[in-house]
Amino acid sequence: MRQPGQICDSAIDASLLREDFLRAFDWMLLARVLDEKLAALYRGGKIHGGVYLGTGQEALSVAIGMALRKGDVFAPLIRDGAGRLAFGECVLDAVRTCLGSCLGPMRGRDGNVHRGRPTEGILPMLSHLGAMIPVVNGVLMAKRFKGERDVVGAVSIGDGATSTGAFHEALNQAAVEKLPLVLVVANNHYAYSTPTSRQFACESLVDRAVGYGVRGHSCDGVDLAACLGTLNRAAELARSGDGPQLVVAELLRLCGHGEHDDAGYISPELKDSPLGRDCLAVAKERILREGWADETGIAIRRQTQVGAVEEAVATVLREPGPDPFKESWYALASKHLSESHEAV
Amino acid sequence: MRQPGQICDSAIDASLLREDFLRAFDWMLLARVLDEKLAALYRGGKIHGGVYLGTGQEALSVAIGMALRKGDVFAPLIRDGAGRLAFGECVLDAVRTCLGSCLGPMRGRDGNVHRGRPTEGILPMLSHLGAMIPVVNGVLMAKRFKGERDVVGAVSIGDGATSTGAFHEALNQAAVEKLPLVLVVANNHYAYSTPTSRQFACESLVDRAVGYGVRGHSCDGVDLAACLGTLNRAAELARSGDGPQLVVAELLRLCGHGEHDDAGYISPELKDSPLGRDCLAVAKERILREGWADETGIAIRRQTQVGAVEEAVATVLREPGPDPFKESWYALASKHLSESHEAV
Amino acid sequence: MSVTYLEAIREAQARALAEDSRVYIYGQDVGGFGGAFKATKNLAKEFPGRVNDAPISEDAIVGSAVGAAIEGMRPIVEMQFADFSTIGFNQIVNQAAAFHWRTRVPCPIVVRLPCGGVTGAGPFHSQSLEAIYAHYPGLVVMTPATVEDAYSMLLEAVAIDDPVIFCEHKLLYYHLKAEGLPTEALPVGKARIARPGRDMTLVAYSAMVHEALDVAREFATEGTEIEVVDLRSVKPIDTDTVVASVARTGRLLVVGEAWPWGGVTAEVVARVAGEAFHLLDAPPMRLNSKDTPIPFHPDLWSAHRPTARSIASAARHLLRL
Amino acid sequence: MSVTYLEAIREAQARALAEDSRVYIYGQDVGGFGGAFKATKNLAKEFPGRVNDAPISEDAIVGSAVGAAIEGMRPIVEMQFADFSTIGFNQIVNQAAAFHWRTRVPCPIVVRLPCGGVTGAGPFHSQSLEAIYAHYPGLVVMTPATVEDAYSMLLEAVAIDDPVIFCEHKLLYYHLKAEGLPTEALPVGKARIARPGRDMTLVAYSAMVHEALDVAREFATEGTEIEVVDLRSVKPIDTDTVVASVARTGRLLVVGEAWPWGGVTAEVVARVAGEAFHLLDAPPMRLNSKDTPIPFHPDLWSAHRPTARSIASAARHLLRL
Ligand SMILES: Cc1ncc(C[n+]2csc(CCOP(=O)(O)OP(=O)(O)O)c2C)c(N)n1
Ligand SMILES: Cc1ncc(C[n+]2csc(CCOP(=O)(O)OP(=O)(O)O)c2C)c(N)n1
Ligand SMILES: [Mg+2]
Ligand SMILES: [Mg+2]
Repeated sequence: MRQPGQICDSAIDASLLREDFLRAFDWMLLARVLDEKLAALYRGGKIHGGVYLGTGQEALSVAIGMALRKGDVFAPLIRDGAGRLAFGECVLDAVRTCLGSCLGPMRGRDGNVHRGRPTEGILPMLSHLGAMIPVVNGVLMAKRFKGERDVVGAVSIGDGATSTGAFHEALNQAAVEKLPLVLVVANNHYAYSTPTSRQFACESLVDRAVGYGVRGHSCDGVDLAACLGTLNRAAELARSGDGPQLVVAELLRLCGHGEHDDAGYISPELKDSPLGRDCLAVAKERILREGWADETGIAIRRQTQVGAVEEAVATVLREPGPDPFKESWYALASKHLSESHEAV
Repeated sequence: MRQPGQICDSAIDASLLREDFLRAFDWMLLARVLDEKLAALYRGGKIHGGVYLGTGQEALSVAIGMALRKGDVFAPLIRDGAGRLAFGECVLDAVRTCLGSCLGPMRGRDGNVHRGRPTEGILPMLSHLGAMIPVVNGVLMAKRFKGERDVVGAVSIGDGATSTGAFHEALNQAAVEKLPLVLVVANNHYAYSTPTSRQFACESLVDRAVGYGVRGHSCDGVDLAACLGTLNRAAELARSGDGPQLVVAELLRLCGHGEHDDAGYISPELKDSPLGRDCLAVAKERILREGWADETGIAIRRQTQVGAVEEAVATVLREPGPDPFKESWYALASKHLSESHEAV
Repeated sequence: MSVTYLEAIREAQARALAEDSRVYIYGQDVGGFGGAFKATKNLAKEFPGRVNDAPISEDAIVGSAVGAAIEGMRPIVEMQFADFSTIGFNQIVNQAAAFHWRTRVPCPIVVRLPCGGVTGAGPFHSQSLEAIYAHYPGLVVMTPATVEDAYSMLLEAVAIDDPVIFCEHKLLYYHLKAEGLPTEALPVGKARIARPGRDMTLVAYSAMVHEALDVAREFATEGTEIEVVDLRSVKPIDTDTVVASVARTGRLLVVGEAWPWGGVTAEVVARVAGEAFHLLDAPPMRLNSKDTPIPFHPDLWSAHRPTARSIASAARHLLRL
Repeated sequence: MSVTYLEAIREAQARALAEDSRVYIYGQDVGGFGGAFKATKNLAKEFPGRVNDAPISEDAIVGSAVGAAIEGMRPIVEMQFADFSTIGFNQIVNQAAAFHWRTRVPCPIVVRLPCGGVTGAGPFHSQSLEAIYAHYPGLVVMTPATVEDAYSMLLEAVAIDDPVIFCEHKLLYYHLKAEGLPTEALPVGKARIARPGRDMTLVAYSAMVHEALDVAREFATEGTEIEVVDLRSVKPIDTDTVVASVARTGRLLVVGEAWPWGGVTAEVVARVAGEAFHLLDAPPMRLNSKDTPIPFHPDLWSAHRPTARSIASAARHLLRL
């Protein structure tokens, strides 16, 4: 039944519902608005460290989040604001983590995109690229041990992260263990400044699937309908016992690597190519074309999201940061085994 | 011209000369005789640590050694006695390293299969599987910087080592850099006791080639002619600018993982399959069939090798081990930067 | 019935598997084969589906253990040799070690490292890496020296909520024996006075405890009483017990098999010098291996690591004998 | 013309490339982009084909550097952050570090690690890993604290025949300035008296040297003269210079930004306690970061690492002020 390495077309699921599309569009809008706000806060000096946005990658990201259910597990990467929201992360978690509020899930200990709530299935990324894939494998192994069925684990990575040993070991492990893993590669054609020509030499990253004995899917990452269709199908296949699914989407990041970066290295040809279209604009066009909403309706939707983001930011800006004197400086869960190492 | 991922058949090169075959056969014989002697020394308690043999893998290994020329570089693995000899390692180096003679290239500092002479193009393996591939890449990068053309680097690994992150990062790096790397996977169907079903899920390891954008070759590792043909072709392609070549040979190890291991885990079906044939016996049959030599001729050839091995062993058994009091306990080449760390 | 150090490790795992359904074992050749050293012998048969062969992918092995642990399991990972844990290093020191601190979700994995030199093993099958792991916050590093500790500490390693680096010494696997398995044990974090004495404190851990005891026995015949402290775990270090011993003896020698720069001996000496300076009647001393990779040849190897002989010579120096 | 620490690193690399055809640079984004921190700005243009972008493959990056080095090149590897060197760890500590000892063939690679905390960087972009590398035999570990040392030590790192871990502190990149590039320098392996004093020896390295100097200046206004020793390299450690300073002052405080277990501060204290016990008038002290991952939030971060304020408080304690 299972055909390792078979590559599915990014067919637009004809039965795709208006509702789904609009719901996805709303999350994309929210993610975009949130990103813009975070960028503004960064420029205003309110955010310590970096800010990493998902501009241009919302369609793919939201499709991951929407393909998952409660009980699934998701390890997002730096450009997954939309997917996080769609999977259930609240705006407050994002804002609190970026601003370092002590009320956020990371309590000021970790920042920006390194946030998550493992007990709710969102794993906080390790900076080391590729390193979340085996962790999701492990969560899926645990769920199998515990007899939880019908679960899926999704991991998001970039084209650059496919060059890591972690990617290889983990995808192979998932294949050997036939885990319900959906590994999504957002090929945005650059890893920081490095073009794919310096990153890999295969025609398409989806050609890697056959070498692992897993199913490969490719899709147009600018096209929301294609993303929703592909991710749904991949998640369903994983859920129903088909083993790991490798999804490769082609797109472009429409922002810097982080907000400190002007992305001057991105080739004008790519920007002018179909890859360079803004997935949010493309989705909006589709909505207008299908008559699912009109300009005013979309403007109202956007305003709703702006309101939500502004409210969250206003709240968090009033929240305290962590207090170093109240901080318990123990890394261990077993407090009695911690050492104090005080100088004096 | 270059077709990434194209899989070459293990076609027996019709022009293969009697001379080549017999030369290869002699190296295989020598390797087998040497292995048998090392096993005997091990059983006799003369060898510290382990002994790792290449029994059953001589045809593939010798083909690697013979496909290389002076100026090439070779990183053999634990089952490459034959390839080492064919590439130019002398029997004394092997025996000295196994017995810990201070006159050997490793001077008693490193042992058994961890031997080499980097200045002569044989790299001493690191135990960590896969770790020699990027090192050979680096040697090839250096040769390119220095303007040395027409060189090839060969690395030998097992099926198990294909699961390492090192394998992936390095093969991908070689592909990006279009290095003249020949990466030979001896799929002997077990990694220590672990069968391939617990190691990977693809149909064939050669299916990995396309995902790296490199050419793949598969061959019957029990058939010397096939091995010579495949390795020659791969090396020639690499030498002539075709980029990395992934060679996957199917075979079986006809010994334990090391001499401490009875290999009781190897499935009887595999042993009874064509993979379980002894490549040396198969090569001998071919020689007899072709009339390239008769039984007596082969027996004489074998005796020559026995003589060479016995002589080397007799020599080395009289050689001293390293003297800890004469040993300079410095890890650094820059002696002046070494610290003594003496307790008293 | 006598039990070896290795059997104790096997028995502890068998008991953990039997008593706690969250426990599973994952590592190369740990299944039907029972592991390169046979530490999981028969366990795959006794606990079907819970003792599983892994591919040669230490990064994924540890990474998946982290994932399973945060999802409620209690994985025990076997590295085939401690030396190969460098491949799983990132997942150990950055993923596992920091997870609880970042998220409040505990990450109870045990990574079993067959450590230390044996004759003929060479530079990459002999390493003692406790210092590397102890340096990172968020890990507990255990270094049992006895059959009893191998058993009880491994059980405790599985029980506690933190990632544990469990350093087993290969030299002890087959030769070190005890009458039976222990029924009670010191808690992790407490050092043990392996032999009392009033003239000098000799701190050791793992296999070096036995070299230290040899020296103490030898010195006792000459009327010098060396107190041997077995650290048991090197993170945390039970500084109190060490300092209390130094208070009795006034002299300190710390021995470790690892490399000399940094590490356990430096940490113990620095703590005692800092916290108990005035208890010291003589400069504290350290003895480590030499600062080179671990040599293959037995004659080099025994000159590379501390032995009863080199410890005795350092002790004589410290005691001005 | 004033030069920053970062510019000095760039200039040293430019000079090495210009003067030695064996030198090349390899790392993520080091090519046209000039590196995440711009340490290789314009070098790809100035030295075509010799400053090359690498895939996100630290293991292969370092492994290939080893291969090139043993074949006669002098690779400089840039890690994007020190923290990511864990992925190249095995090739550094087992392949590069042991190569010359095993084979007599030198392995002259330089691995540049952007180290240390800056505000808002968090647990995985802030690490100081000198202790991890210094523990392994076969590596030289440099920790320049000044613009001059960043320049001259990097040139020396390229020149020597051993693998060098070159720890650059990110906090110094843009803000630390000097009048110009140095024309002469202390040799590697020699510590520097950054400020003389008779009352106490304060040993530091990398960015902590500047915190130490702040403290010394502050104390000087109160009439207490602190001698600040900048280790410059932490492997080797120039114990002689430290001991000579302690001989003058009788008091020792060692400060490092890394985690407290093991590491540079333990090694220095243990050496001084062992070799110069009787020169100490008070227990030697250490100050490190706290034993947790490095926090993201600036307020937590500045409480996590030693600062002029916490160093001053330790110094006061040591001086019984
Ligand atoms: C192992 C590792 N090496 C280097 C880095 C530094 N780094 C952070 S993001 C990045 C580029 C990632 O590119 P890609 O995977 O394509 O994701 P994208 O940013 O394009 O979404 C790099 C090199 C890292 N995080 N981890
Ligand atoms: C990174 C790493 N992990 C584990 C080991 C231990 N080990 C040594 S050989 C071996 C099996 C190797 O199998 P394979 O690659 O198939 O080679 P074969 O022995 O079959 O020739 C293992 C697991 C190792 N050397 N390196
Ligand atoms: Mg990218
Ligand atoms: Mg094999």
